[in-house]
Amino acid sequence: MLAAFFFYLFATVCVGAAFMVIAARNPVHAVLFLILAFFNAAGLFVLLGAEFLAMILVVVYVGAVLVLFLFVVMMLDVDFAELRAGFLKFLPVGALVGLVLLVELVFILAAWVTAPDIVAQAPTPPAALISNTEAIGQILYTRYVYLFQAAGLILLVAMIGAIVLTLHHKRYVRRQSIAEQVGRTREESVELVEVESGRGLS
Amino acid sequence: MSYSWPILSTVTFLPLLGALLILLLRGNDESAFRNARYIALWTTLLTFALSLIIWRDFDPTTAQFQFVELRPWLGPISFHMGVDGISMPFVLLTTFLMPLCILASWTAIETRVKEYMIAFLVLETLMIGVFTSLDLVLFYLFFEGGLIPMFLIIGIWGGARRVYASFKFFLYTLAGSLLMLLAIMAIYWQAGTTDIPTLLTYDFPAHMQTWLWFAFLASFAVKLPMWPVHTWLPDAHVEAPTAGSVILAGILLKMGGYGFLRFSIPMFPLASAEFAPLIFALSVVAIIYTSLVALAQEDMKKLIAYSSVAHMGFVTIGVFTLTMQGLQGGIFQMLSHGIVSAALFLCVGVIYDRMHTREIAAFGGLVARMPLYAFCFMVFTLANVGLPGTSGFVGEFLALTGAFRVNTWVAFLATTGIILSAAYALWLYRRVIFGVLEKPGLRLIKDLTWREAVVMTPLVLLTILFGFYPAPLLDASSASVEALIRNYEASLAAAEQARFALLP
Amino acid sequence: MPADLNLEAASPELTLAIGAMALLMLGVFMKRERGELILWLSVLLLAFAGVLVAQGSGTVTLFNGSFIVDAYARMMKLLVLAGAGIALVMSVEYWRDRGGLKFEFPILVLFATTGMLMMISANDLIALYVGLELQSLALYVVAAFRRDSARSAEAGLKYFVLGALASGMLLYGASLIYGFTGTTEFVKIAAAVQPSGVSLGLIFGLVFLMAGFAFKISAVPFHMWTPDVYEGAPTPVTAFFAAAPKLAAMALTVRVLIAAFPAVTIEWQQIVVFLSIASMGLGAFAAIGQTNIKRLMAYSSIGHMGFALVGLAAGTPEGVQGVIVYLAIYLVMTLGTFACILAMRRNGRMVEDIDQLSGLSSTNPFMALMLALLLFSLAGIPPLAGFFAKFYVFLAAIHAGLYALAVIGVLLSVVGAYYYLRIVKIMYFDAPAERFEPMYPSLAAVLAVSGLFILLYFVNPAPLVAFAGVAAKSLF
Amino acid sequence: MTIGLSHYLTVAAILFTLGIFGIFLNRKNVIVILMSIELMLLAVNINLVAFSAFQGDLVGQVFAMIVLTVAAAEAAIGLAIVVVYFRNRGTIDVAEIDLLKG
Amino acid sequence: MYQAILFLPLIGAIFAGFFGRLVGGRSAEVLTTTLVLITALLSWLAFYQVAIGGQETRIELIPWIESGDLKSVWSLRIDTLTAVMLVVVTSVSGLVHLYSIGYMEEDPDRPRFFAYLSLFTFAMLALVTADDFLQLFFGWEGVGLASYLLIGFWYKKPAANAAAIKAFIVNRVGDFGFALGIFAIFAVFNSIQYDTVFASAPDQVGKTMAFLGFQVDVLTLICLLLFMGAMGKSAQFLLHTWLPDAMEGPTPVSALIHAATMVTAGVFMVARLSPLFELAPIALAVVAVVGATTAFFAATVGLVQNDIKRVVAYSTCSQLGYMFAAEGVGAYGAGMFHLFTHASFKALLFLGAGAVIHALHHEQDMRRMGGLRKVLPFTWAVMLIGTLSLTGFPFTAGFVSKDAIIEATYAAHSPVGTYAFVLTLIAAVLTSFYSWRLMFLTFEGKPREPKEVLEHAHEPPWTMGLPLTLLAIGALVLGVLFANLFIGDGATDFWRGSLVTREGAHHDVPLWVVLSPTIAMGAGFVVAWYFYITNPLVPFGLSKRFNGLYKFLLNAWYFDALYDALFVRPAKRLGHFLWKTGDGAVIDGIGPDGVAARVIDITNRVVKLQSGYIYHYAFAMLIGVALLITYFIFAFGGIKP
Repeated sequence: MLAAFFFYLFATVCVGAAFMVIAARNPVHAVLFLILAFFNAAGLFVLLGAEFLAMILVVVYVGAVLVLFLFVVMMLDVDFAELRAGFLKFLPVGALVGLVLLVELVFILAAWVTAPDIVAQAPTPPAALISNTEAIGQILYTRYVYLFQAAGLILLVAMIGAIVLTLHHKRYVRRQSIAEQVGRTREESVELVEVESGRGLS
Repeated sequence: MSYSWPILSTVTFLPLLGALLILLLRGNDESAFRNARYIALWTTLLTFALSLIIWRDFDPTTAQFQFVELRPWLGPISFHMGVDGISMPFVLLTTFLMPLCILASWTAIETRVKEYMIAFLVLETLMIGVFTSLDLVLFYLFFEGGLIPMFLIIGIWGGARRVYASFKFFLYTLAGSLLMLLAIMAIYWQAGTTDIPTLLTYDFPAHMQTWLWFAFLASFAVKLPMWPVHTWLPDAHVEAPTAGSVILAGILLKMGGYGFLRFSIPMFPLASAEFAPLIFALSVVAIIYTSLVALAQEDMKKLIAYSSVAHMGFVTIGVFTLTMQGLQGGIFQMLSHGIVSAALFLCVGVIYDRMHTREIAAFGGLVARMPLYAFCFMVFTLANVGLPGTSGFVGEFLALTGAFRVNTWVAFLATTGIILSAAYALWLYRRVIFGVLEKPGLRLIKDLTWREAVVMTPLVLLTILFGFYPAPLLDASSASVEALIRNYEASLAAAEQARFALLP
Repeated sequence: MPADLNLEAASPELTLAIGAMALLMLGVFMKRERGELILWLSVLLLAFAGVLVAQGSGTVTLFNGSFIVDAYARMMKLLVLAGAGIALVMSVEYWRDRGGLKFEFPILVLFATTGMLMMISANDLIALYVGLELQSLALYVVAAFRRDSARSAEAGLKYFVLGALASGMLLYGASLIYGFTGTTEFVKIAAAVQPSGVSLGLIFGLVFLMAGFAFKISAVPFHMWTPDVYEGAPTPVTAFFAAAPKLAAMALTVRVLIAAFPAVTIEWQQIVVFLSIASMGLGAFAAIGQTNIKRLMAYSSIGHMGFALVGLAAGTPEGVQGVIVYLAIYLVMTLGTFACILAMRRNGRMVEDIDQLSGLSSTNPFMALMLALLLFSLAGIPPLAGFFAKFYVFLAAIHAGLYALAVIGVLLSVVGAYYYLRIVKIMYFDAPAERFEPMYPSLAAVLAVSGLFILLYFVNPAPLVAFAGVAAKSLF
Repeated sequence: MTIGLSHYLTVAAILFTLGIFGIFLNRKNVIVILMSIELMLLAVNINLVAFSAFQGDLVGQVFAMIVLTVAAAEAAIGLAIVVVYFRNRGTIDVAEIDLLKG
Repeated sequence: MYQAILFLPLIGAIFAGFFGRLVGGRSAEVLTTTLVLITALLSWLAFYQVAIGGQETRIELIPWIESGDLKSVWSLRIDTLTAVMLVVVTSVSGLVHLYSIGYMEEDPDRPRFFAYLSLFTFAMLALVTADDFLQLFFGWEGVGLASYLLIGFWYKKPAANAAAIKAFIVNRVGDFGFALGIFAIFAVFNSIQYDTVFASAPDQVGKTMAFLGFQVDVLTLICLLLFMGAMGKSAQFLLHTWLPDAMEGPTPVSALIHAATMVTAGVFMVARLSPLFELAPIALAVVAVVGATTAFFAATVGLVQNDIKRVVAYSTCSQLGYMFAAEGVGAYGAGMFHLFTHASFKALLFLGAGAVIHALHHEQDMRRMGGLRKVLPFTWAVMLIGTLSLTGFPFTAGFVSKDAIIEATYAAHSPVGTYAFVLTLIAAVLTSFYSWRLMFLTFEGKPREPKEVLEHAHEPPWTMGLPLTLLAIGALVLGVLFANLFIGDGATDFWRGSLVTREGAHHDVPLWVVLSPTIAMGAGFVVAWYFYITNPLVPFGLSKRFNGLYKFLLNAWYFDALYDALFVRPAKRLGHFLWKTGDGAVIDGIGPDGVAARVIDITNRVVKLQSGYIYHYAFAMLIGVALLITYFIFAFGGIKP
């Protein structure tokens, strides 16, 4: 009963927050609603017994990714007044299609049956014996080492990509180069000019 | 007969060698052009000479494929070549017309001569290949490949509306042929092979024959062309350069008729029998309709193009009579038309080169200054009309003889074509050649140059020779045609028997 | 270490990944002129990976069955590696003309290629996803690589947004499949799905999954990004896009459908037929209206993927064989064509308008001839290689009884032929425009090789077909 | 009243649909689109975890972890591209991203 | 020898045609004329050998068309019928060649003219020596070609060109039937060789075959179809319109082709095929009716023509009608005999008319002639002989043969025979009238031609005079000389199976019938005398009073106008319609051009879809997924799994 209560609580807030993400006029608010939605989703994860995932969702995702969003939103100073101008014009058709999709999905998924005779790839050990985090830890670096490494590669690519796209060495920003400063010679620095009288320096 | 060396491949691919040589020519000046012309001429002449060897050693008494070459190529699809009495004359026709085309383009083409010659040589290979391949896929390769050089020939060296014409030609033909390609695939899965000699004896189920037959029809009808898919032809002819028209009328159109003979009839005899009336109907419409249209033309090439459609109507009628006379008539008509219409286009080309117009109204009274030309033109006009003593007569007559046995209505209506053809052909001749030479530009027009005369002479001779002595061509095809009819009747009889066997 | 961790089979991927990281270090620590060196080293690396791929044999699975190397994978990997390598080679002068190459470009291409190889070898939905994302993320970046260009940035943005949407759909589908079969491994999915009792939830999963794939191979209606990205991205990047990722995505699609869902062939066939017809149709019709050659090639590639899907729709070994042959020949044609597009330079600037090719046959006969051959081949006119490509997919479709699809397909190919012909027309029939700058040797070489390949392919078409046949068989 | 799998799936479906909505109903701000994508991925994760829990199989959770990782990477790249775009055009108005069309 | 007869003219034609310009007109004309004259001599020799001596023969040259059962060999069939025709053709041709040397003196294109003439001779000889239907058809079309070339010889004259084409095309209409006839023969008999067909023809009596959906009698059908060819070539009623126009050609041509030889090919064909026609009584009746009708019709038109050559042309038409009428009642001998005599006197008339025209510098309108008897006495004399023969003055050639025909029609004692008898008799009156009208208008009365023309008028040179003289002699004596062989007691021995001959066809006619042609001739003469000598204003008044009838006759019963309205103009209009509307609007409009336009429409719409907006793109993806999912829900039959 308690589980049901929490489920409905988390689910309702989550969905509501998600709705606000796309409906909010101010992108900063949207990010904040997104954070709210993620928190509640983490709650749902806990209800499902996936504590480790819930934790990284909050720690890593909310803590890092969504804050990044916040940074960017604030950095790109967009004009809030104009937001949502075209929202309603497009709504009816879009809503119709979206709703049809939603209804279909819900009706079908409600009738979930898993395939018979299926042997679980990585059966969950009993919770009493071993915690969720430990269980994941046991398979993540053995059975799924390939995926783990690949995920690492993906992060590397993301890093390279973000840097290559956004890192600017602007020419007019002068940076200090100590080696260069130290290595200066007299010949480079001083130029002696003989100026004819009355001609000036040009 | 098998040969110690692959003569068919040699004949087929020799022109490519010439094309390669021209490709290697450096420079873009007059001397390079001259070299290109000579290389093309000698290549085509050599090809022709080689093809004469084929003719010499051809054994007309057997219906078997001769000079057969068989090499592995594409898994179950092999590189299989050979000729029989039906295809051999077409090979010769092709090799024969090519040097004439090169000669006819000698001075008419002044720009991009190298490309022009390459296009023609490539085209020659592809055309010969169509007639020599004994594998459906190989056949298709050649059949369809010809579109590319022809497209370029029309498009680059053509007339004012060349772009429209070339696109129409290309896309129209392509659409038809692709359906045939699907049919070829279906054949492959049904029969497990695309080897033509094997397929000739294969019995396709009746319902399948219908579909395959129609798919092949789509291709051949466009190529031939039959009414109502003929409209690309006048446009293509009008815009193509002279030699292009010659090849188009002389050989490319024949591929459709050849296709009927080689594929539609022997492979799908039941469907052929069932739908022969359809062909007859279309052909009769074609003959009358396009002849009437020809009457109304103001452009010489267009008139001849429409007359080609009408003449091809005789071919389809003859072929689908499935009688000895009809079939041989159809074949002969194709060969004769290959010579005659080619020659007519050359004739138009002669005066086009001088006056740069094809308007009938722009001419008149040419005989006064161009008697030799008038004579040649007359011979071809008469052959076009189907006068006995010219090659045009033999085919028409035989085809209609066959038709009369099968369906008197068809013969009756198709024979009206001989009246109409006389009307438009003589009308054309009269307006161009006869009358008073009064158009200012024509006053100084010159008669045939020696090169033009060289081009015309063999055509005139053959037109008349085959009119009086068609035996060489008729004999060559008779064994194969007989075999064709024999197999056709056997499969009809077998189907009939099967039908009765099903009855209680 | 688990018993099956025999890394030899994964050596190409490992080589590429480690090599890319090494080159990254090299790039970071080198002083000047590092871009081109890194690029050539990357090409070498790709070639080396290719050698490694070619040396494999038999069917090997790794990492608890989530990674598979079979003849099919090897064939597709070779094609992808070749495509990536040649695209890199063709890009050298482009970057040089634009003030030097950032060394990250080849690195990202290497990572993307690694992703593609992983996709091709994926035998598990998760492995599939990571491969796909590795590839996609790298591609998003290279699409936006010219960050001073609004068009390039817009291309990257569109590609990214829609790509993310697509991978969202794909993931949703994957989650449903996991839910309804209880597993993510292809083999087990195949075992779990009973032809008798297919649940609609699984089909939904399949639809979402296919939507993701369709996006990657730019099949209609998931294609909309393609023209914009092709046009906006830097031209060598576009060439790379047209060549390698398309192949990898198609390879992936084929493997998933064939290996994981043999029981629901009827259903996915319907999806594929739909995608195929829509793609062939849209590719043919939309391309006619284009004036930008890169955009035209985008629509062309949409159309070609439609044709390749015809083979897949057959769902038979010969169908897959057809797809492989198609992709191989398509790769050559598309690289050759992009070599020409990259050579369209005047006064140091790229021109992309088709009309600029006007009269090319007079000003640059070699390029015109080769491009004409490529275009005719793209249109599928025999005896050029493109014909054989179409031949095999339609052959399979006919065998599978998909007559309507085949007929529609060939008719649409006639429509499609129109716009290829239009380019030929512009090059050959129209009056010459100003001369392009001389072709760079690398481009000329690529063009010559691809042109000759498609021209002479018919002389000995058997080996490719045979290899494709072996590759296709290994899937079934 | 027990909470079954279908409840979770419904929540996920709603989130997923909202995510899609967010992408094509949004006319102004690209970043909102990125957030919508995050919503979609969240929906997927709920799906995966729910399936995983109800099937007693950890694969779903591993999958969800990978998805989270990738989503983070995706967000980084996405935001980087948005920044690049903004630098070029001075706007991230969705309705103005139409240099390329036809 | 026979090969020589056939090929000498051809050699002459080729020589004159190709080398005439090199060697000059004189050599060309001398050579061709000599060669043809040699063939004429040889022909008479052949006539003697074959017709009199009975040495029939058949010579095979080379194979022509062989296809399955259809076998045709170039060969010469020499029997009496052939021999008769050989003599007619080569003699007239030889004389015309000779005549032309004088007549065409001033023409620069003489070599071409002589080439054509010789070519014609060759074709005509091929026609008469044919041994099968196909070869007959060859000659048939060959003479048509030569006729076309010769009518259009003066290619600068539009009228000549038009006439040439008309001649060819109207002949083609006839050949259309001819060709169908050959097809039918082959279909029925499986052979086109005369002997084979004739031998198996009796088996086909009473059998029917399907033709155009009807069951028709085989032999009737075949004969009628073939006769259609004969009608075209011999300018019979309905297909006669080309012959008067053909007078645009040089006059010697008219004499040779359009009087003596080519136009009689139809008569020859019916005679040659008499074994077939005899077995097809209906067809024979048609032949008779058409012949008699033509005889009458052409004679009526001839009454009012003003062009001297046209009068003779209509006369020819009419006389050919006589021949067919005779054959139609089974009197093939009489028909052939009339052909034989007609060749001489009609050639004479034409050449005589040509002499007049030549003398008057190519004036052909009789209204601008008159009083020429004194100026051209020789010409007058030969024309008089021709006229006498034509109108059937007793014991002239024409008298003998025409009499035989009229008697034969009477003797047929059938409705058709009676019809033919009545019409031919009336036609005899008309013939006499117009012939004398021609004579009177031309040679009598006051000169109506300009003075300077009259002053330059001169008698023809010897090259023209000699043929005229010879033909005049022929016109006088041929009838009496050969009557016995052709239609008399010697006929059976003479024809020897080359013709079907009926015994005693003309033995039992009453005297009034025998006399009737002569009376008719007299009547015509009297009226003509009254109209044109005694009271020249009468015809003018008549033409005013019966203006409608006059116009009707003058315009040859309006056949040209009718055909023009029925066939020529509709064909052109239809052609134009089919071209512009059929090909242009409908076929291209729906086909290639229409498809292309639709493709462009679709393209424009599709391109518009690619709006550039991300949300549109996303929406498209969404719709794609939604569509597929909805589809599968329905495919699975509802929302339950």
